[in-house]
Parts: sequence; structure tokens; C-alpha cells
Amino acid sequence: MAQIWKLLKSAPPTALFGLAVIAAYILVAIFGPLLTPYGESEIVGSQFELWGEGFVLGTDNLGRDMLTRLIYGARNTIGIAFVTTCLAFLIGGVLGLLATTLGGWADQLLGRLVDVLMAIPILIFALLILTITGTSVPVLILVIAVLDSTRVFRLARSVSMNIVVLDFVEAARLRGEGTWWIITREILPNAMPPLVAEFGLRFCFVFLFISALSFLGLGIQPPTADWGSMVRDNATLITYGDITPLLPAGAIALLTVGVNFVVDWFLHKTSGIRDDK
Amino acid sequence: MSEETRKTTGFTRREVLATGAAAGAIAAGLSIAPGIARAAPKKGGTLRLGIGHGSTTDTLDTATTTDLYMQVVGNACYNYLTEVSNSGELVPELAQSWDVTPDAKVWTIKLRKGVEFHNGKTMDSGDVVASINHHLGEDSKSAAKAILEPIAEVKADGKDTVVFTMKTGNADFPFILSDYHIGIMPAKDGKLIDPMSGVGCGGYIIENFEPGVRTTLKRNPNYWKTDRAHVDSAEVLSITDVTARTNALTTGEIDAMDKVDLKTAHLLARSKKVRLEEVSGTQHFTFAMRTDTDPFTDNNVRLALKYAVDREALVKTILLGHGVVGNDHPIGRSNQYHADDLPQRQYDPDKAKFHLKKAGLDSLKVDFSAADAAFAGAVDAGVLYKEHAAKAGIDINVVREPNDGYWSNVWLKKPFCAVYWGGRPTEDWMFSTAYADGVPWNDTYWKHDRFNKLLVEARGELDGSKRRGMYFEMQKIVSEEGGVVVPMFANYVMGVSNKVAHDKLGANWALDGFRAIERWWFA
Amino acid sequence: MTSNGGNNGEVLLEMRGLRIEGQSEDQWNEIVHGIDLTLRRGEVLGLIGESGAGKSTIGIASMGFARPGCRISGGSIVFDGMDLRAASDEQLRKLRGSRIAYVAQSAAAAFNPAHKLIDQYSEAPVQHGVKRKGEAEKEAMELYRRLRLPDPENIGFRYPHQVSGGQLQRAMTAMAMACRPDLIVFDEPTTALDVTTQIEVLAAIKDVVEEFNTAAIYITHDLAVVAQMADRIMVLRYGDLVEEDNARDMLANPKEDYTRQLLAVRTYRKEEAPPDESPVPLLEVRNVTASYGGRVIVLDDVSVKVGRGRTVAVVGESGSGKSTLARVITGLLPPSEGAVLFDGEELPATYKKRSRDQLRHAQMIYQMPDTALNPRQRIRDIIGRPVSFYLGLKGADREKRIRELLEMIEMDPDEFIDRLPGELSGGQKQRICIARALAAEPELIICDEVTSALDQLVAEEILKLLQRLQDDLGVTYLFITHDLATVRAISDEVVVMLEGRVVEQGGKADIFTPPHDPYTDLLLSSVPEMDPDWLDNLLADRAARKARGEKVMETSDQ
Amino acid sequence: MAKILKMVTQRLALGFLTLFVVSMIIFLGVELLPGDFAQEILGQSATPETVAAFRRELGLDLPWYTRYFDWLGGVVQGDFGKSLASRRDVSDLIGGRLLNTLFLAAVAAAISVPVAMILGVLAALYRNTLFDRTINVFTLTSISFPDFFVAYILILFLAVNWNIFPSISNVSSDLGFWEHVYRVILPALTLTLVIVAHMMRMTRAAIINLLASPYIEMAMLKGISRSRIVTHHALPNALAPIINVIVINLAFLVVGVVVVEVVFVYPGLGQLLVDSVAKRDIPVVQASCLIFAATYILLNLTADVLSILTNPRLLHPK
Repeated sequence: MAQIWKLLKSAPPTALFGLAVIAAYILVAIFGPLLTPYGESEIVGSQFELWGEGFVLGTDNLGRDMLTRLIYGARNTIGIAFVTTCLAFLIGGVLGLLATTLGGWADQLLGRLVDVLMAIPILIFALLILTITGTSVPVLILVIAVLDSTRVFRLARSVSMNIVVLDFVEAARLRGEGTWWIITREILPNAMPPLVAEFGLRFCFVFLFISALSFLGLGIQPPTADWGSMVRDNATLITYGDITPLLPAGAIALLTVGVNFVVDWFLHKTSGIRDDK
Repeated sequence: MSEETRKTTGFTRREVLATGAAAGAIAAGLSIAPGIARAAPKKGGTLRLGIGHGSTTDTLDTATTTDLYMQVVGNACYNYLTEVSNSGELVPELAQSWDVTPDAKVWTIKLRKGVEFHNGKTMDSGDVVASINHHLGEDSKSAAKAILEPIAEVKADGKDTVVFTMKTGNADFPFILSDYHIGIMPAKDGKLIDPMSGVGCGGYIIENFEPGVRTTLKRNPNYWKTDRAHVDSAEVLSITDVTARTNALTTGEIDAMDKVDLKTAHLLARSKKVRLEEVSGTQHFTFAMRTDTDPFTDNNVRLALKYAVDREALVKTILLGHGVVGNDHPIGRSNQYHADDLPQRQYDPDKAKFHLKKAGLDSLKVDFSAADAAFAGAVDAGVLYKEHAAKAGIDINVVREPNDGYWSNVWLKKPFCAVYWGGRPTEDWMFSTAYADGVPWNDTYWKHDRFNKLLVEARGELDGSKRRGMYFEMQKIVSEEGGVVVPMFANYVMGVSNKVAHDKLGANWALDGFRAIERWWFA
Repeated sequence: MTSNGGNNGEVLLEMRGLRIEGQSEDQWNEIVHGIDLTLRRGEVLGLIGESGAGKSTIGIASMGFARPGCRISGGSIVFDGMDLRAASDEQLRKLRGSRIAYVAQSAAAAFNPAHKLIDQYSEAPVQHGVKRKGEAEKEAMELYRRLRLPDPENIGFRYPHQVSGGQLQRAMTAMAMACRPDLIVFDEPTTALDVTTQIEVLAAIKDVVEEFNTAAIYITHDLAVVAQMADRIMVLRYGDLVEEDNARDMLANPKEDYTRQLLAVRTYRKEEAPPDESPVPLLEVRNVTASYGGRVIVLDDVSVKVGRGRTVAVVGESGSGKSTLARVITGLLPPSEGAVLFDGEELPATYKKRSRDQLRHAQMIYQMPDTALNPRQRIRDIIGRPVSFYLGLKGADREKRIRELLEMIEMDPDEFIDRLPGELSGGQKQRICIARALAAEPELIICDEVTSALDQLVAEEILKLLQRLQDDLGVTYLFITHDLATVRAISDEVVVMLEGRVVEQGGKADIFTPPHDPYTDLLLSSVPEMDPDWLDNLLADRAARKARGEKVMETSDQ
Repeated sequence: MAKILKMVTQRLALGFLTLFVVSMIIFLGVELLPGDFAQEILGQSATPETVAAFRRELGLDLPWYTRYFDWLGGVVQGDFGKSLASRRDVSDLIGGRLLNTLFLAAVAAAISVPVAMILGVLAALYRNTLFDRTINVFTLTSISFPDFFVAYILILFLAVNWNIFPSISNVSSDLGFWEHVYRVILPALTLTLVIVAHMMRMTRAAIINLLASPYIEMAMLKGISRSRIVTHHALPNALAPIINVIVINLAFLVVGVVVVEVVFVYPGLGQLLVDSVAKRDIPVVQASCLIFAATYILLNLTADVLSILTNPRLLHPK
């Protein structure tokens, strides 16, 4: 506990800000239903009501309470992006570590496969697949996770490439350890810092990607509140200087900024930018 | 061609009687926002339109035209045999006059003389026959194939006359010839020279056609209509993103746009440079239930679902008031034979529950498929419907379908889905397209013997009052027993720069019945 | 020795009560505790000590510079009348490179890989406005010639990676001379080099320093080296001065214990192990030829036998193939020809095909204890894994065995068992590596340069530990090293390797007594001795032999 | 040089293989999509007969492998086939779009690459100063915004409120160069804001990474000025990672700008592709995807070649 406190004290203000933002979002996501005055898709007033009593942030294009939608949006959007990122890391991370540990043809094969996948623009690929399979949350998660895992694969591979040549891995090999042991006990713990940082960045990417998909009309199913489609639904208002669509976009931006700040700090701490002696 | 000849070639009394278009009140749109009072149109300028449709796969072949973008372009570069005027009357265009046998089976159409195509060829009956045949025959991929199906034979009778023989009597046939698919194009040896060339008799010549991006048109110097085609040139841009379209209009990069974002229409209306134009026509949205699929086979279930929707709320929320409530049949108030005395169905959860009980159900759970491809706000409409129906014990699960492929994967396939209809100018056309037994677009798979019998009878009937009775009954049948919820009729809402002037707007379609380019001018 | 040594010149650099702090975990700790230092024009001062002594930090402070994470916190530094601590950044910048120059430990790392040598040479003169580029380049060629670099006209137009380590170090010395500075700081300039190459560089440095009458601070951990170079020596330990004296006096008559230890560091000798009487050697490498990627042959028909309970040292310089031999034996690099026999039985060429027992019998200890231990595992797991993996011990038995092993390597189990490698010193880490190898209860341990990353005193402790373990457990060692002192200290038999071939092999006594193979001779003669005249004599001797027309091998690095 | 040539040849061969696999994947993907071109193009007005007629006309009634290999045979001879929709040559159809896409990418790159490099170098030079932190916060924030949002905000200020630039990029081939630039300036700015942060941060990181190297310390001890150290000593050695990140972003400029194209109604390749996917116009989808994939492959190859050219170790082997 004291250690954590010490760590926090040494953090720059940007990182503290980021941590606070993330913590707030997580709390809101968890306790969302307790905080919201109305139901997720409950129509409680007429559309586009102004900010004020009853509806703190006004109502949306269907007369649903904006604040309620924002809070539920946190649950849904963060949840989906988080699960997707986890899945992407599971796929990409495991395959990337396998590629370096096994080496040889397995590495070649996976590398080529990833090259091919990466050569196709991710948005187009997502569009193609989502059109075949239809848009449902599990499919959305799976598709984005698979596409995103190619990037994770690349990183996991290059990070573990540097670790796999170290003597302690050689020692483990010469001891006769199996691939699984080498991956989980020898490589993974040492590859964690860059992977954790990348997790933050990929999370932001997924988050933005989902909102881009929503923008192109392949988002999360209604009436589920999702920040991406909330922006899209209300985007035209921007032209007239109405800030309602800024709220969900701001929510997206705030979280990504927060995560990026924390990742930045984390990278700085773990990247060994310190003295040799 | 002088103003005078134009007048004499207009509607004659005999023709009006022949078509049964008494008083010419067909599809007489209610122009809600009156245009600038007609002053003498000025010539010149470049009219730039921003259209919320358009695709890279568009072609200039009117047979495959599907959306407003090519409809507007097509109406600029092609002429048709007939035209629906801005007051909703059917007027001759390339036809000069027509005659019909009393059984409404043989239509003889006299063509206007001395009209030239853009390529200099003089239009004659051979071109018309080839243009019609383009839509017929086994290999035709024309969307007008179905509506021209009743034609048994089309043949030229001399250079200036074309004779259509119908399989059964069809009193509305000249209306069909105004359909935007049936542009008249030049032919050689009985075949169209190139349906994708854009060469027609229209007021504007295609200068540059970039599918899905822009079309530039310049005025046809030899245009036969002297009181049309005011602007020197036109540019039609495809701007599918509504925000971009609105921005382009407010920043003066385009002079008019279709499909104003209703949510922000009131804000646009405040602009000093731009005005909203709105017409109410035949455009309507439906929730189609497949009557061949459970639970919709039971009319009580269908009635329950019809009572479970709050139409006023939908018009208010989805259309933001830019429309009127529907009465579960596809005939709009502006139509000639709209059943005004049919009581308006109201939102009534108790009646819905009552019908549910009659169907032997305590509660009902159905999937409702929607996508914004069906119509803007369809998904939101579904969400609202879900809220309304919940009060009647009906659980509607809104399934957001992908926009892509909506018309091939959802429509006509899913048991309950949202549908857009541009509407048709005549009752017969509308009913035969989507309600007659066995037609391909009968999206409710509905069969009703009495209705089908009336449909055929009314089609061959030239007596207006008899037809009125028949169409009233048919509307009642659809409303009470049909498989469709028609919650609302949507206005066409356009944004127009104050620099642009026009006469009364045609209500049959958006953008002055697709004719903005040749009808509008700069003030 | 330098002719103008002694205390006669005018004072060039003077430090008084120099204190330097280093940052760790957001805290500043003092690492140099008030050092006084005086350097006169033309004088060469040796700074000697083990790692952590602060010698490099002090050396670099003479340029008014502190590395990132360090700061000069007290005392004064006066260079030629100028107070460097009070000087502005711009003043310091003008001083550096022109009046005080620096020669770094690893020339390969300290030369910018993106630029040609001669461009890097002329950068300082041009930037300081001392010379024009053409002029500087001409001078560079002169200096290159003087430093006996091959092809002095053209070598400057090569990139650093195209030039060998010894040559680079000379080129860097030339670069330091570019502005004819008053003072050069040599920071362990030969530590990264092979012994035979070291001679050339030492000779070159000595030559130019004398020629231009440049004062120098020569930093090294090797007393024998500094004895050749310095007029005066300061012995440092933990940021404190231990002893300061004239070089000859200090070698002849060290006053402090610590200095004596440093002097005695190369004198340890083990007793020879009894010869292996069994007909079959424990390990036999039979006519092994190996290559990387099938092209460059790195081992050429190598045969080595290792008897039970003996220590065989494989000695050679970088590129000799000695480490590759270890890789072949462990099965990491399957040979293209030949075989490896263990206890008379041929081992599968690749480790992947070897049985767990075969793997267990031959264990390996690495050069860099930092990378040989997984930084994320605790000592208990590091040592415990082979215990449970090979011997199947679990729970309390395993714990007991781990503690035994830690005691064997003279580390307190209670104190160390829960630590991470990052919390240990270099010598302690190497001990853990030894314990890990022992945990498998092997018959053979391959030691790959196990002492070369360690300070001399620590290295000697490790050698003694290894010897004790051999005496107790009868384990056999294959000792791979470049350091003849280590060979002398620990081997029973010696294998000398050069360019992938065995040049000479035999008992230690045989190898170290003439006549030698010419390469062995070169190797042996190149090891610096604690005699201030050793280098001069050696060079004179080699020159004389050359003059007589004998073929003299001078370095393998040309 | 021979080494580079050999590498380029090998990589190109591998690239062609990749393209082949990509074309196969895309073809099968579109094939698996429910609905086909005939249905899509006829839309709501499709009837079984019209669809069947259309299919016959376009040869869609043939089995997929026949069509694929027909197409492949054509491609090998440089013929990408005809668009199913407009019956125009795909190369004609795509040519103008590709030029538009490349033009936008070039304008965006011309703005963003120098800006990113300069900011990156400055941030590295003045690291941990207020300037560095401000730039850092600013760039982090700009990556965090969804691109359509950035676009709308730019439109709001620069087009709607102040009326400096057009809100839609209505370009055509007959425009002059500067007029063309003027019309794409907003999308280019949007893209710049989206990518500049990434490039700038990598430039900064790559340089700072090297600042701990012994040769940088050497340069400092040679009395070289800070700015010269960064530009002459760190930057040349940091070029490889910087080039890499620039290339990744250039690839993004070419292949990843669909959203921006939609917002600014810019007739680029991305919109064409999205449109064609929706309409199942396979030849166009194929050709666009191949162009994208080839761009990606070629840019990566360029990055590798440049890395070699900027690295004396690889350029002048021992």
C-alpha cells in the first residue's frame, strides 16, 4: 500500500490525471445502474431537451436522458473494447510468443499469414467480415480482436525476439524445458512491460475503431448505448454549434487521453531510461 | 417550339376523360412551404445539387436507376413520354396526345414531332418502341419490367404513332409511362444505340459523369421546351453524409440538397441564406409482417401490433413533425382516391391487448429487423415501437441489421422488418406493386381474394366514381386485414439556397418531382 | 616511462574535495566522497579501482561533465586556471574536445556508426573553429600513420564497423588528439580488446602522449596495464582514495592492504587434479567441424578430451571458436561433421533430441550473470527448478536442497532465498548461476568466460569457489576463457585455439613452458605484467627480433 | 548494392505471392457475402427474373473458381476486368480515384511529415521542458480523438464559422494544382492531426533512445553543440525507426482514410471500395484491395531499402 502511494507520488500530473480518469470510468462502468436516474433506453422526455433540471445533460434524439445514456455507454463501450483487447492479446500474444519460441517454419508461417492479413486494410476487412456475419456484439468482438491480434502478434514477436536470445532462456532450453514453460515462465514475465503498455494503446485503438465502425453504420446494436453511435446520431448538431455530440466524443477522447497518459508514464518508467551505473 | 403550340398540345378534354384523370387531381401534392412567387424565370447560372444518394456503380441506363441521384440526372438528360406536372397532373412530354379503347386495352400514343436527341437524331416511333422494349424481354434487367408487364404488344404505326396493346384493361397506363425508368433513348435498327450514353431528348447534355461523385450537365441548346431549362449548366454531387451535405449547403458550395437531417431542420431553417422546402406526397414507411409466417398468420396478432404503435409519437420523434400519420394502408392523402372517411387508427394498448387475447396470447415476443438503410431513423423507430408496444405486453426485440445488403437479406426475408416506399402516383400502381397476390414485392406475402378481385376490376374501369368506391374498399381491407403497419407518411424535406427560385414544387417526388434542374432558376 | 614524469610541470588540473552524487530510485546518493587530484602538464595519472570505485566518474568530471543521473555536488575543479564548476555550458562546450579530450572504453560504441572515421576526426577541430576540414583531414592521415594504422591514407574514409576493434581504439586516440588538447582522459581504452591487440593500442597511446607532451588521466581496473602507462597512480575504492603514489614506488612498495590485494590478484594457482585413470574420457569432442548457416566455418576439425575430475581450459581470442565449441557440446549448434561423446557414448547432435539425463549431466555457466538469470524469478525458483525438474524433489525436500546449495556457494539462505537477481551484485549472481548448475548434480560444467564480466577480486573468489566445489564434488570443468591469468590459475590442461582450429593442447606445465607454438607465444607474451618496464622491454624485444629477420606474430587483429 | 537488389527481388516475389493470397481471400470473402451483385444493383427493384437475366449477362452464373481464374488470367496480362456495374474498365474507373487518394495522401504527408519530424527533434532536444510536455499532451490528445470528430470540428471552425476552406472536397481533374490543394486542405489537415502525433512521438523516442549511446556522450565530450548532436549524431542513426513509422503512417494515408473521405465527400479509392463491397462489384473490390495491399507491401519494402541506405553497416558491409 505504502509502495503504491510512493509510486503515485512520483507520478507526473498527467499520469495522475490519467489514473483518476480511468478510475472514474471504471467506477461509473461498474456502478452505472445505481447512478443513473433512468433506464438505459427509457424514453423520458421529448427529444433534444436542453440541459437543466430533470435531465442534467438534456435528452438525445429520441428523448432519452443523455446522462443515463452516457453512463450506460461507459459500461457497454468500455466493456466491449476491453473484452476485445483482451481477446486480441490472447490470440496475438500467444501466437507471437509461440512464433519466437518455436522459430523455424512455425515462425515463418505465422509471419507470412500476419503479413497477408495486415496487407488488407483493417477497416475494409472488418467491413467485409461484418457484412458476411452480421453485426452482433460477439461477432464484433471476435472480428476486431482477430484483426487487431495481428498487431499484437508483431509486437509480442519482436519483444520476445529480444528475450528469447538471452542466456536464461537458453539455459531453460538446455535444461530440457518444454515450450509452454519457456513461454509462460521465462519469456512472458519479461515481456510484460511493453505488452502492458501496448495493451493500453490497443485498447484506445479498438475503442476508436468501434466508434469508426459505428460511424460507418456497423456498430453496436440498438438500443444499447454506445458512445460511437451516439456521436454519429447527433453529429449534425455540430454544424450549428450544439455541443451535445461533443459529450460522447469527449467521453471517448477523455478516456483515451487518460489511458495514453498512463501508458506514457508507464513506458517511461519501464523503458530503462536511467543510468547505467 | 412556341408557347402557343405547347398549349395546344396540352391536355385536351377528351384526353382527360379518356384517362379518367378528372380535374387532374392525381397525386396533387400539398406544397407546404410555398415557393417564391412566380416571377419571370431568369436564364443562366450553374445549379449545384447535393444528393444524399449516389454510388460508384451508377450508370446512365434508366432501367437500373434506383435512387434519387440518378433519378435527378436522368430527368435532366432524358425526356419521357408523359410527365407529372408540379400540380400533380399528368401532362404529355414526348407524347403529344393519346387515345384509348373503351376496354382500356389499346393505347394509341401520338408523338411530338421534330424533337431531337442530343446526338442530333430526330426522335420517332422506332426510338420509343426500342426504349420500351429495353425493359421487356427475358434478358431485361430493368426495374420497370414488372410495371410494363401488362403490355402485350408495342408497335410503331408510322413515324409518329406508337400503339400499345395491353393484356388486360389498364386505365392508368399513361401514368406508368412517366416512370423514371422509362427514358426515351435513340435507337438504330430497333435496338437502343447505347443505353448508358446519357443521350436523350432532355434539357441538359451530360458533360462529365463520374459515378458516385458528380455529374456535370450543360444546357441543351436545341431543347424543345422553351419555358424550361433556365440554368446554363448544372452539377449534381453525391454527398451521402448528411452532415457534409448540410455543411455544403450552409457554406454555399451547393444550391440545394435533398433529405435534410430532420433532427436539425429547425436549425437549418434559421439560416438567412437557406430555406427549407417541404412537400408531402406518397413517400411512406412501413413495418411489414410476413403473413405466411407465425405469429403473423393470425390477423389478431397483426391488429394488436397495429394498435401497439403510437403514430403521433413516431411522426413527432422520427420525422420531427415533417410528415403525417399513416392509417395502415399505402395510399397518401394527396392521392386521388384516398379514403378520407376511414377512421384513423389510434395508439391503444388496451385494444392491442384485447386482440392479443383473441389470438389466444397473454404476451408476445417478436423480432423486428431494421437498419437505417430502410429509412433514416428506422432503428430509432424500432426502439420507440418497442417502448410503445411494451405497454401492451408485446416485447419487440429490435435487431439492427447491417445497412449493407438490407434489401437483399432482410427485406422480403425477415418476418418483420422496416421498409421504405417512395409510393406510386396511382392507387393501382401502388397496390399492384406490393399488395397484389404473388407479385415479387408483396413483402407481406399477403393474399386476399376480395382485394385481388377489386384490383383487377378497378384497373379496367374508366368510370371515376366506381373506381373511387373500389379503391376505398381496398384501403379499408388493407388497413383492417393487411400485413402492414403504416405508421407514417414522410414529407420530402429539402434545403434550398435563397438564391434559387422555383414555381410550386411537384410533390410526387423529391426535388420538384426530380425535375429541379429543368424547372428551377436563379432569382 | 614518460620522460617528463614527476612533479615538475605547471599544474594543469586541480580538484579539491570533489563530491559526486548519483541518482537511484529518485534519491541522490554520494558516490564520490571528496577526492583531491592534481595533474601537471605532460603528466600521466593512472586511476585504478574496481567497479563502483568512481574512477570513471572522477575522470569525466575533469571535463566538468557528469553523466545523466549524476551530479557534481561539491568541491572544485580548476582546469588551467578556469573554475569548471562555475563555467557556463557554453564555456565548457568550448573546452571539451579542444583542450580536454576523451577516449572511451569501447571505440566500437563510441564512434558514431553513421559517419566515416575521418569526418568524426575533423568534427571537433572544425566545430571549434581550430582548423578547416581539409587541413584536419591531412593531419588525421598523419596521425593514423603515426599510430601505425594500416593504409592511413584511406582508412579514415571507412565507417566504424568496417574497422577492427584495436584499430578503432587507435583511431579514437587520434581523434582525441585532433585539437592537440592539453589533457586526454582515457577511460579503460583497452578493456574491451584482446590481449594481443591491447599491446598495439597501449604502445600507440604511449607514443602520442609522449610525442605531444599531453597530460593524461588513464583509467583502468588493471594494475598491470596502468603500470605501463602512468607516472603516478591513484587507487580508488567506493569513491574514496585508498592510496596515491609514484607508479614505481607503488608497485614496489604498496602501503595499503587493498593495493596489495590488487597486486596479488593474478597469483592464485590451484593444485593439479589427479589424472583421469579411466580409459574413456568423460567428454570427448571428436573431429568436430561446425559452421553458422553452412558457410563460414567456425570450428575446423577440433578434437578435445576432458578427463574426469579435471579442468580443461580452452583459451583463445575473440573469433577463435571457443564459445562455438561450447555450443556444439551443449547441442545448441549441431556440428556438420564429427561427434560429441559423453562417457564414451555419442550424444545426439541437437539438445532437443537429448534425454533429460544427458542434459542434466552437462551444465553450463554463462559469461554474463545478468542475462543468465531470469530477472523475474526469485532465487528459490531459479535454483529450485532444476532440483524439481531433474531430481523430482518437492516441498520440504526441495527447500532443503535449495538451502544446501546456497550454503555450498557460501550465500546465506535466509538472506538470499527470496531475492530477485536484480537485488544481487555481479559476483553473487554468478554464484547463483553456479548453484543452478550444481542443482542438476552434473558431472560436467561448462564455464563460458564466467569471470570476465567480474571485477578481478570477485573473479578470483569465484575461481576459488569453483575449485573448492571440484575438490568436494569431483565435478569436471570445461573452462572457456580469453584470459591467460585465469588459465594459469585454474586449469589442469590447456587447449589453445585460433581461428577455429586447435593450435596447441596439453598439460598446463607443458603449455606454459617454452618452446611454444608462435601463437601461444604471442598470447603468453602479451599478458601485461606488474613491471613498469614490461611494455617497453617487450616492444624492444619484438623490434629486435624483427630486425634479426625472425618472423614475429604481433596481433591477430589486423 | 547487389545485396539490396537481391533483397528487393526476393521481397517483390514474396509480395506477389501475398497479393495472390490477398486476392483469393477477398474474392472468397465477397463470394461468401450474402447477396450478389445482380441483387444489390437492382436493390428493392430486383425480381427473380431480372436478377437471373442480369447474372447471365455478367457471367455470375458461372462457378466461382471459373470466374476467379478468368479474372486472374486477365490480371496477369494487365487487364483488371470491367466493373460489373458500369461495364467500364476497372483501370479507368480506379485510375482517377487512385490519383485523388494519392494526391490527398501526398498533401497530408507534405504537411505532417516535416511537422512531425521538426516537432519530434525539438521535443527531443528540449526534452522534459515545458515545450516538450505541452507538445506531448497536445499530441496525445490529438491521437485520442476519433478522426470524424476532428474532421467535424475543423469543418465547424474553418468552413462553417470562418468560411476559410470549403467544407467538402469537391475536386475534379480540370482543377489547377493550387485549387486542388485548396480543396483538399481540410481532409489533409484532419489526417495530419490524426497521424502527426504518432510520427512525432516515434521521432522523439527514437532520438531519445539514442541519446544514452556512448557515441552521443562522445560527441558531447567533443564539445559539439546540443542541436548538432541531435541533428548530426542522433538523427542519422534514428532514421530507420523514424522511416518505419513514417511509412506505416503513409500506408494509413492511402488505405485508412475511408471515414475522412466520407466526411469530406472526397472521391478517393476508399469510398469506391466501400461502395463496391456494398454492391458486390467484385472486379473493383479486387483491384482496389490489390492496390491497397500492393501499397502496403511496396511501402514496407521502401522502408526496408531506405533503412539499408541510411545504415552504413548494411550499405557498406565489411
